[in-house]
Amino acid sequence: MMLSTPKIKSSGIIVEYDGKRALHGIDLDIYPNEVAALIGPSGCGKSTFLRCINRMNDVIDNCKVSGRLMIDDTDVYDPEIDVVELRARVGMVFQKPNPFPKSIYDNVAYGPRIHGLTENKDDMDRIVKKSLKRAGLWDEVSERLDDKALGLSGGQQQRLCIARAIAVNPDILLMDEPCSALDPIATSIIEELINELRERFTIVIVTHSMQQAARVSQKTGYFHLGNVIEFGETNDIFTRPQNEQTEAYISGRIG
Amino acid sequence: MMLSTPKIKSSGIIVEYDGKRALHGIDLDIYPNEVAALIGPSGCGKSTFLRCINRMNDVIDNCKVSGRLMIDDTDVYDPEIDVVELRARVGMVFQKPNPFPKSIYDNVAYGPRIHGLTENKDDMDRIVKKSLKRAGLWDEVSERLDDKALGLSGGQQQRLCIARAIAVNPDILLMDEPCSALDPIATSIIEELINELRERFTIVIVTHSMQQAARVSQKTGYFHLGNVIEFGETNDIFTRPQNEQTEAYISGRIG
Amino acid sequence: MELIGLMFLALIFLMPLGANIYGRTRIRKLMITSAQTQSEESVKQHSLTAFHGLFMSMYVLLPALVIILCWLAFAPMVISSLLVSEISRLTGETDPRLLSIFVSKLEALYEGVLKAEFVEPEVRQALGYYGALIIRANIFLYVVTIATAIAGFVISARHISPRFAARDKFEVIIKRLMQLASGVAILTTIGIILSLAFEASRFFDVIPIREFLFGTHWSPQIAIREGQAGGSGAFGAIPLFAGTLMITFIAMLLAVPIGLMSAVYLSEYASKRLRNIAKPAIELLAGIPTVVYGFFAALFVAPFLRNNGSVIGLELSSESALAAGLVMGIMIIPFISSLSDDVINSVPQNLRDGASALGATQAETITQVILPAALPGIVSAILLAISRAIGETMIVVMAAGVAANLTANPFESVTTVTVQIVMLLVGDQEFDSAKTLAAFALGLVLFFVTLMLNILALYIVRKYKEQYD
Amino acid sequence: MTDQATQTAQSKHLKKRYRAEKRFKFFGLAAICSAAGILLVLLGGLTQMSIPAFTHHYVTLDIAIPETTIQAEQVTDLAAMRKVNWRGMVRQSLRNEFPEVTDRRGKRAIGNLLSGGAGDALRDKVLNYPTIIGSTVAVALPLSDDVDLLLKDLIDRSLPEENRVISDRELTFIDHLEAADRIDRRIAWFLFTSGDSREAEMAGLRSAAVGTLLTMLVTLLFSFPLGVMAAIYLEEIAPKNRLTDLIEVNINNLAAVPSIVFGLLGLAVFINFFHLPRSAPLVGGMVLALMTLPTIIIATRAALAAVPPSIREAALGVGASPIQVIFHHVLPLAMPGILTGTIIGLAQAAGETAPLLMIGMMAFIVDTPMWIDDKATVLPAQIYMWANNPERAFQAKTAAGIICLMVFLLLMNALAIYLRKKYEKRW
Amino acid sequence: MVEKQHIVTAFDEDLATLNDMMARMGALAESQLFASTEALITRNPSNLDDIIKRDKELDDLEALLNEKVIEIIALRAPRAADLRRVIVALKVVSTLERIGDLAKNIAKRNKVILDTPLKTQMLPSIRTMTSMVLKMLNQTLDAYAEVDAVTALDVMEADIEVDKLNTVVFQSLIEEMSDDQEQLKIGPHLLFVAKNIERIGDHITGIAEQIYFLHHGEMPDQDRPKADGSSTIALS
Amino acid sequence: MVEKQHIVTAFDEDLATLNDMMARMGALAESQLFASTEALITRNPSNLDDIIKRDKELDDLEALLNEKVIEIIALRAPRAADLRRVIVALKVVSTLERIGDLAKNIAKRNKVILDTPLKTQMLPSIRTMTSMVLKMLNQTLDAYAEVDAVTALDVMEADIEVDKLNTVVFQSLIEEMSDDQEQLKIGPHLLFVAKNIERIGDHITGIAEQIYFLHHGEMPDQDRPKADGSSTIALS
Ligand SMILES: Nc1ncnc2c1ncn2[C@@H]1O[C@H](COP(=O)(O)OP(=O)(O)OP(=O)(O)O)[C@@H](O)[C@H]1O
Ligand SMILES: Nc1ncnc2c1ncn2[C@@H]1O[C@H](COP(=O)(O)OP(=O)(O)OP(=O)(O)O)[C@@H](O)[C@H]1O
Ligand SMILES: [Mg+2]
Ligand SMILES: [Mg+2]
Ligand SMILES: O=P([O-])([O-])[O-]
Repeated sequence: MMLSTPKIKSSGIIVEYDGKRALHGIDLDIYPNEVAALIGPSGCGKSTFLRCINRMNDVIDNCKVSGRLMIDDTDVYDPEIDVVELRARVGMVFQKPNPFPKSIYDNVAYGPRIHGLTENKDDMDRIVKKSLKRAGLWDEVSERLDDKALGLSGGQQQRLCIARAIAVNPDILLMDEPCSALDPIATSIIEELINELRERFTIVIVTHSMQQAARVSQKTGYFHLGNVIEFGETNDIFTRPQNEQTEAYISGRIG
Repeated sequence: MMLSTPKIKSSGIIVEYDGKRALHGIDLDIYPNEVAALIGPSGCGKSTFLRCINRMNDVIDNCKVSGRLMIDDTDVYDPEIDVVELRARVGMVFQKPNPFPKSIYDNVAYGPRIHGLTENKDDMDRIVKKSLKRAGLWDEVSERLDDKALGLSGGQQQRLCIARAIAVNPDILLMDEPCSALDPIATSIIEELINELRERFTIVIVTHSMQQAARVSQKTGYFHLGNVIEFGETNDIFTRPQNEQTEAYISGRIG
Repeated sequence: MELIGLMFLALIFLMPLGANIYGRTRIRKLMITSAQTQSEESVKQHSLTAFHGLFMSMYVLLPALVIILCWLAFAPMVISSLLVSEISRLTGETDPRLLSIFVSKLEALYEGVLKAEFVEPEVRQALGYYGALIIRANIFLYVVTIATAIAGFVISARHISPRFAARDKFEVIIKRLMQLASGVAILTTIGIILSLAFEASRFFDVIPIREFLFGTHWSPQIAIREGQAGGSGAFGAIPLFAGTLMITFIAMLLAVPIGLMSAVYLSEYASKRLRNIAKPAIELLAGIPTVVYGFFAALFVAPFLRNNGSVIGLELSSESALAAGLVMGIMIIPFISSLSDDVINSVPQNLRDGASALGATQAETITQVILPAALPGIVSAILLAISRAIGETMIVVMAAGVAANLTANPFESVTTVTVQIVMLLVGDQEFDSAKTLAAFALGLVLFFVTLMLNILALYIVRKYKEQYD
Repeated sequence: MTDQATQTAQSKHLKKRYRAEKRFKFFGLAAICSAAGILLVLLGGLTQMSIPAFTHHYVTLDIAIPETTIQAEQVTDLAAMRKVNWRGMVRQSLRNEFPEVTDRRGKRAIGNLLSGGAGDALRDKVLNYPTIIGSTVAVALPLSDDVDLLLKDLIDRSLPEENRVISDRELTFIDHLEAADRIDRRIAWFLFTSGDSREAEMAGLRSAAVGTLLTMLVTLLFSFPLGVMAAIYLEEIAPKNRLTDLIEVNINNLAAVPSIVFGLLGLAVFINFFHLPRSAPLVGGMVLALMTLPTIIIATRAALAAVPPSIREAALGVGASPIQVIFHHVLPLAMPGILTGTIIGLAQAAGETAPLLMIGMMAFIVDTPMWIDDKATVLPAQIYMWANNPERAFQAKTAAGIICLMVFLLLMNALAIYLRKKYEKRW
Repeated sequence: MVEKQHIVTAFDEDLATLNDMMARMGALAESQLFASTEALITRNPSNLDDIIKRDKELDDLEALLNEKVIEIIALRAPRAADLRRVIVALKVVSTLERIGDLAKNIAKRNKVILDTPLKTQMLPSIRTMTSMVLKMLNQTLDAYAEVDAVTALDVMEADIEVDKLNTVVFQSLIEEMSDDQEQLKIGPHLLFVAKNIERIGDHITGIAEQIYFLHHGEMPDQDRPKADGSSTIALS
Repeated sequence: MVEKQHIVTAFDEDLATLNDMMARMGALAESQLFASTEALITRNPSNLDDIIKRDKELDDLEALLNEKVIEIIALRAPRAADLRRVIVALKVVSTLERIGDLAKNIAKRNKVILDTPLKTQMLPSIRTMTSMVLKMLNQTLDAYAEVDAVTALDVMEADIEVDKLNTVVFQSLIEEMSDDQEQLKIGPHLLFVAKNIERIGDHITGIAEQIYFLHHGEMPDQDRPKADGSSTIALS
């Protein structure tokens, strides 16, 4: 796995909200076609770090990011960088499924349309179909692409959001607790999907559930009070963590 | 354990919402000083059953309950029963911590006050202190009983809700996913508390997390589509369930 | 008399208080005695002490209040009908119009507003009767009210006992009161419909409804002056409808784009500081009374338009539809922007996040995601705004004309439904004339049109609003 | 090669998107600016227009009050006071300033310089200081509205005499007085202290303001309890069925019924059917209460609905009865919202004119109403009447009345906004 | 058994990997055992060093499997039947390793035995024992794969025969040694060879018990058949 | 090691129970082993039947512990060090049971041996082996309780001596048998007694390895010390 170069290389990422540090210099390398799970107690900065990767923190007024975050060879925080393009390369899936109040088709077609990926109806159909297939939703919705997306169940909505994200052909998928609003069955289906998506995307997932991190990821990072305490093979983290804090958290002692 | 008589005896409890059955006749015996966990896929009727026990379903217009539910020797659905008194005997803790936006003290004192348990300030102080102690919150809040309850952390709020429930001296505590809004650390603290509370209360807890059921309960009931599929010692349910559906659910196969 | 009235009023509030205290004391005593007598098995008190007090005070207060209210509502009617019969006995007059004038004179005389020399001597004779009548009515009120209160006290006091479910009973009373209160809303609507329909039907007895709705000529003044019943066809309301629509249309032309775009800007682009200032400012704008806008229209906008119009060579009437429409538009801006702002804000943040995470620019997010999501709310806001513009009175009364021109030229003067209602009803009214009744017919039309618009707006929101949770 | 081509196509596309973004944002800003501009014009114009009305020109005259006119102990006797020709006295003392003028027309012209209310001013002075009886005192007396306007440069002196309300002769008198430093400009307190008047310079808002307060009192007393109770019933207690649904639609609709229709209702029901007094705050208040009721119900329901259900569950869970839940928890939490809604509703009602026109609250009322069944008018109606008055001085008066009304309403609204901001809760 | 797939297919994959590795290990243990005894019968020592070396493979496989089991428990939190399968795997793996060790030990001893020209009459019996044990092992591995508790019970029965045979062999070998002093050079080793085979039988029985447990969730309640009388034989 | 308490104290209680049971089992195995060899040395067979019977206790304890481990895994989903501890417990328990079995086997054989008046010169050596093994066992059980990987390594070293001694005993016993035909009545049993003790040493080493794993999360990488040359001894 270490053969390739990192897909995401974060060096000394520091984030401040109103001058109060939420992240104290995060160094992480995430390699292509890996699922990297970020775990840690509430408020430790997992989501904050995730939102650094596609600069979703830009939207927040009081948030200041410093440090270097490279995706392949581009510096994400280079002022020259076009955020719109960046976000096309880095898809994001949120905690609560957030389909647009449009048809299923339009939800998926939205990204390709705004990015001008195609202006051709046939091409668009193809993109939509492919994305839905990859998101494992095609069989369930192929008959009713024109139905409202909000009519789908929670789990289906979340898969639709994944389809929407991958329709613009990103390299990276960020997921912020994508299953925490779903029931166990829907959760398993999404977890399964994440596992399949790994073939094509690099995935970073924030999760509250250690079980989930264990199930879906190859690498796990343990965050604590704005620091990465340990980052390594999921297997190792869960069976023989190197750090005592990680050990304490993993094995259910007070961190 | 089977020596005593059941604390809660549900026989053929049927619940209909708008004439649609949500529970198809639940038979369950829950014994004193036990923690009984109810698990099962979303929408299987766990919460509905729980809310039958203290008649919280009465509040819902379209909800009709039939069958017999005995607490000790009282028939809960006897039309003569005073719901207010019943709810004083059967405390309830909800999914999201829901302290009243009052002071910590007033939160706990509210129940005793409306039930006229005491009109004496000293007695009330004693009740509040005892309840907070039992809920494992006293040490953290004894210095600031007059602070707003909403200033507490999520986990503390939930413990406050538990303190509030036990302040009216109930026999039974119902908990509907009491930890699902909390982070893992707060969750563990509550789980620990549940374990201690068992000494004095009979506890019925609904949970989405099998792990949690495993950790806190002595008995586990598996609900599926409005039926109890299996109810028995937690240990047995998790290591050698008798029913195939239970097995499939427990071991993470599609239920 | 005044003093007695005040004392009575005080009594009305003191009696329930006393009942309350009595109830509490009594239940406490009962509890103590029961604890002494049945020492082994002390009776549990069903309801808190406070509820026994509240229960008793309700029994004392409510019947008394009901009686007072009835008296207030019906005593004037009863008294004046008694007066009418007395005066007609004294004067031998039977014309109800004259009789009612006599009654008013007598009332004025009694209150000292009118000097005795202006009043017919027969009527003056009734003065003593009137005074006695009022005293009798007052005594009747006091006696009956206090009697009911005492009855309520006795009845409720008998209930008090430890096992008595005072809380349940009290709560039932409270619930009934609340039910009654919510009935008032329905009563209002019924009142509106009945009163408008009643008067309007009297109007339609005189003027055929088709003529009213489809006639193109409106000149009610003439009909009155000639003392005609209006049969000459001066009640064609089409010019009014047309004028109303034109002014509304102009208003919307101004208000919708500005209101909507400011809402969008405020909720999506504006910095927190600007928003914190601008949003309350807009709400304040919405609080400006319409009479102010009317004044503004009449004094600033109309002259301004006329002067500038003549510079470009446009002929503007001094009471042009344009001036009224523009000012009405200004009035509507905060209405639309405030409502739209609410709708736009209620679009969940995670939709915005979703779009921007896909790489949409902010404008794309707004136009393609947020506005479509907010559309039902916005449409309904616009419909409500239209309904408001149609029903708006003061601006048009002050800035639009009174002449019923049927024209499509916004620079000319037009009149509206509301203007005509005001014109017809301000001043002395004779309730039987077609002129007065026409106002109610117009009111009925106005009510139904706005009702339809409001219901449509409601329907759109209910039907198309997305359920995000 | 093709890669590059797609790349340039892409970046072109991107540029286009950014241009659209800029355009859109500009439109938004333009809308805000124009709304703000209009507001400024409106407020600025009105303020500017109203400024003259807040001051008035007075002439200070030495007036001898001989004991023969009235005895000091009689000042409390209103009838006696009324009998005195105060007006004549002030006119005479002004004429005394111009001994050279002897012709009747000239004398009349001098007399016309003074306001019709100048006599009353003297009377009030005597009323307040009975000790001045028998001596000569300097009294500041209001000038007539035309003179006042002239002194405020609102009447153009350069106009030919026939187009001017003030004749050349009067001008000389005025100049004379000014030169003698007899004229000064004072704050026009009577704007607030006196009732309506035919004399523009003496007209004040007092009776209308009291009328408004009385009307608002009635409105508040009727609409607040009814509205809150109805809202509680509908939101918390009523079963959700067709009837309650109908009531809800009905209330929403009622909120949007044109105000003039409520006026018609009041006219037909309260006045024609129940024979309640016309032009009285009682009826006006009740009409406005019906109008405000839906606003309060809707605001209250929104406030109640904003209280999270978890609070209700919590209270029910410890064994509170539904009514206890409402009165112990839901209502206190919703109170800021309810008050905000009520204040806004009342402010709306206080600014309402049309329905009151229907029930005759647009009367010329000089005396301050004392109780809710006295004849009264309200501020907006007063403004409307002034606005319709052709006399020039009434323009500024109207504007001043508007400013006062708006300050009052703005304060109410600001209070509401403050309340909402302060208690804005996130659960 | 629940036949349904897990929703998390990675779990199924893990279990499949585990089973694969177990099968490989089983096969390896089988072949080691066969080869080691076969060398004695064919008197061909050429493979013995190989056998001894290949035991390392088994050891490595055991280590791998242990790790895999820990990984599965840590990452998948298996429960009920899944948990039993994993735990049983852990036990079976240890046992297979022991079987491998015993085979290696046989091989070592065979080297010594084959270094001498001496022969024993007991070879057929040892061969019989070996084939019995091999059959048991084979059956057991199949039964494990299919969680076939019935076969597992059969295997437990079969072990009785092996034990009986071992007793006979033990006695006969002692007799051989007392008859012929020379036999003392190989007799003790042969004793251990037979004993080892008997132990392997025991171990297989252990696996069979685990299979029973895997299926039923509890251990077979009858006492484990113990027919190996060799320890209690009073030698003549 | 993380010394902190689990937030869920039930988990800590479970682990404590587990450790208690393990300690009891260890003590029992120890006493069985001691008693069985001691009988040989004191030539007092009176306890031997007891020993054989008491092995059942060990078996029962093993079953209980296995169940406990499964319960802990199912209910507490242990991870990292906790998981290792539980898995190691499972392994150690099997091993202790095997030690018990071997002790029982020694007891059985001792009964036969003590039935004859024959004696062997090797008794002191066997005694030495036993006490070495007993010491190892003791140390290991302590080391297990304290997760003391250093002692565990010592134990592994110590086993080498046991193995060496066994080789000597093996050879000497064969010599005794060839010197004195009569010794063949007890020699083979004594061979097995010695071998059993050596096996016990091996098993203890296995436990020690587990302790190492428990501490470090991986198995000791040096090859397991194997100094038992008895299988490869060419008998003279
Ligand atoms: N918009 C914000 N303004 C101020 N502080 C913030 C903001 N967002 C996050 N923080 C703070 O930054 C820290 C990290 O927050 P973050 O949301 O990244 O935590 P997290 O690990 O994702 O927690 P959770 O598991 O609860 O989602 C927290 O202390 C939080 O209070
Ligand atoms: N107020 C209601 N009106 C109508 N149907 C309801 C209502 N509440 C619950 N139901 C239905 O009853 C069934 C059981 O619901 P319940 O909430 O008891 O499930 P649950 O097992 O608690 O699920 P969850 O794990 O999601 O809480 C579901 O099908 C649900 O749709
Ligand atoms: Mg055994
Ligand atoms: Mg060894
Ligand atoms: O190989 P054993 O476990 O029997 O020593």
